[in-house]
Amino acid sequence: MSELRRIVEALLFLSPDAVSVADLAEATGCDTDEVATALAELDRQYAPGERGLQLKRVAGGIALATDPVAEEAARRLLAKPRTPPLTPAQAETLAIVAYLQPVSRPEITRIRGVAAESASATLEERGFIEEAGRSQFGAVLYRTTDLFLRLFGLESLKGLPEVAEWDPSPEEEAELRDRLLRAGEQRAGDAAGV
Amino acid sequence: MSELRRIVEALLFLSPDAVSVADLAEATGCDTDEVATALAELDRQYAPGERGLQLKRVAGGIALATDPVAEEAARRLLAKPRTPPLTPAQAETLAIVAYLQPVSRPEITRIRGVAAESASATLEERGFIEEAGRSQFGAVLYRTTDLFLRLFGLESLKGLPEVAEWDPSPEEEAELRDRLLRAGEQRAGDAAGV
Amino acid sequence: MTVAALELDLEVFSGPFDLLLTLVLREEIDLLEVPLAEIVISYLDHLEARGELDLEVATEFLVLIAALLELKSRLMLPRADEELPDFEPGEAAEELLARMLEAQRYRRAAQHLAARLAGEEGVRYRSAPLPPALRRTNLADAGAVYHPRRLGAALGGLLRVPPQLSLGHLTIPRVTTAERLTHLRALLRRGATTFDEAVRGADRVTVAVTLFALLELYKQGEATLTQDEPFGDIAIAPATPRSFVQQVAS
Repeated sequence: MSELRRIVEALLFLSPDAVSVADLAEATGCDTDEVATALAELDRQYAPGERGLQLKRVAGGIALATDPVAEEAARRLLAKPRTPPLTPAQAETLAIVAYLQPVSRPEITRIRGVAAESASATLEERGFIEEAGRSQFGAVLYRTTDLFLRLFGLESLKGLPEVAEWDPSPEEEAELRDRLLRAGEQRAGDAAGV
Repeated sequence: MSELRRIVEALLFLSPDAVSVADLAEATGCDTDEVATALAELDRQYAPGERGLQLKRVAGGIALATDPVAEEAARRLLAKPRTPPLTPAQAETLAIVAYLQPVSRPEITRIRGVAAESASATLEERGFIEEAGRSQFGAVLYRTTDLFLRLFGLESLKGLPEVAEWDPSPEEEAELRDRLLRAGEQRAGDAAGV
Repeated sequence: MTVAALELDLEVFSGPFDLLLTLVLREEIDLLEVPLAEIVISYLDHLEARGELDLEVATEFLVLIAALLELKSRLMLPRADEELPDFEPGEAAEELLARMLEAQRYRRAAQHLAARLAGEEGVRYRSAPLPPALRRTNLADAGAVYHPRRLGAALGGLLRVPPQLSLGHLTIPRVTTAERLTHLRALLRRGATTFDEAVRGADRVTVAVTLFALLELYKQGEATLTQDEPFGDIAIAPATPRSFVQQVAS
């Protein structure tokens, strides 16, 4: 099998969108005729019924796509909400958003005492939280989604458990947000000194 | 060609992460032996040098990846390197996390002798490490991710050499000890005379 | 450039840093005569000239200069074996050795990882978004997989203020610069004094901290210092009218 065919196959695999013959030629340093020959070889390899993937001609070029034979299994594997156990960072971030929404990322960071970029990105990607406008300082605000309520079996946000139940110092009367921020600052200071 | 093999190929193509045999079995409604047979068929199809793609055992599962033969063209087409190399500070921090996980940032700092903030932040941003709870003093603990295993071509953390393998040889240790202890003797001798 | 090649031009020595280190360890140069502060300044000058900080080199430098400082300070201070039996000769060297070996271990592991990553060069995974049909999640399919208690617990954990670190196992911070400053100022209110007088009967740590305090007084312009010969007693005199000292001290 020609090396060009192998390279073209890899490029089509990597590219999220269809790739034109001209772009394939430029990337491989070959001329368009050679690329067309490689594509013809690939066509034979990807003949219908042979593989789980298909070589498709679409607007804008050529793309690899899955064969419909895999549709049902793909839905079972990938279309269900992804609900692996929450990491501690994710649980903390999600709890802050759930109780304080809308809440900005800098505020989450201050409460946790450590940056929350990766946890909030994962929660957003899984559809647990979503953007809810911007704060007066331009920071993105987050709120929880309907999927979040579903996955936690909640009718509404009113169903969240009382925080006081988990609070080791319920005698403190200050507002939840202030208490969280104060504890966060303390934690950040202490952790730095350990 | 078996339909199961085609479906498995399609699932591996679609999934953003490595997929375990158990997950493939669940999605396809087959048992793990059947999936293993389908994977063996795929292995033959993806024998080295045959294709532009390869079947990799990484991060506790199976993933499709490109053959390095396509790297130069891929770089031109996608206009980005696969993943930038690690700086020495990042590599050291990553090594400490990989071997000692879960490990806190202060502990990393203690071993390296310099602060690890910037290196650990970069590693987290690149998805190589993630938070894994907190130490008893509230310091964030880190562990490595599946992406780390994938990009380093590891099936699991067991694929890392024993940490003892990196210890200096007895000769090197003896030499270092000798040099330091002689300084210590000098100190004792001189100090006694003060 | 590595730390080893850092060029030094000191009164007692001129050449690369690693040679100095070797000579010190071979006892061919007396560490007491090596001005460590000048080495640090040379390094900072070098950093400034280069305009960037190589963390690996900086680490190596810090480990080495810290080790030298530690050795030198022990050489300078009178020993008090009865008081501090835990500071056996060689113990600091053992500790330093253990740390250097540990750092070395992970430096090698780091090289292995870097080589591994380089070996996977050209192995790329696909990172395309899922086809639209697979991206839609049917809300009706989503069951309750998490318990809300987890959220309350996570938030409760964040409300908890971490316990204060116990420093009970540390014996070093028994004496503070502030305490010794007060002590020195009290002595100076009565007129000129000497360092020996100021540390009479004191242990090693107190002697060291008193020296810090004395340098602080000097920096503030509250005292003048005179030492006739190395290791001789240091004469300390109030530098300003006593009323001013009292004012500062109060």
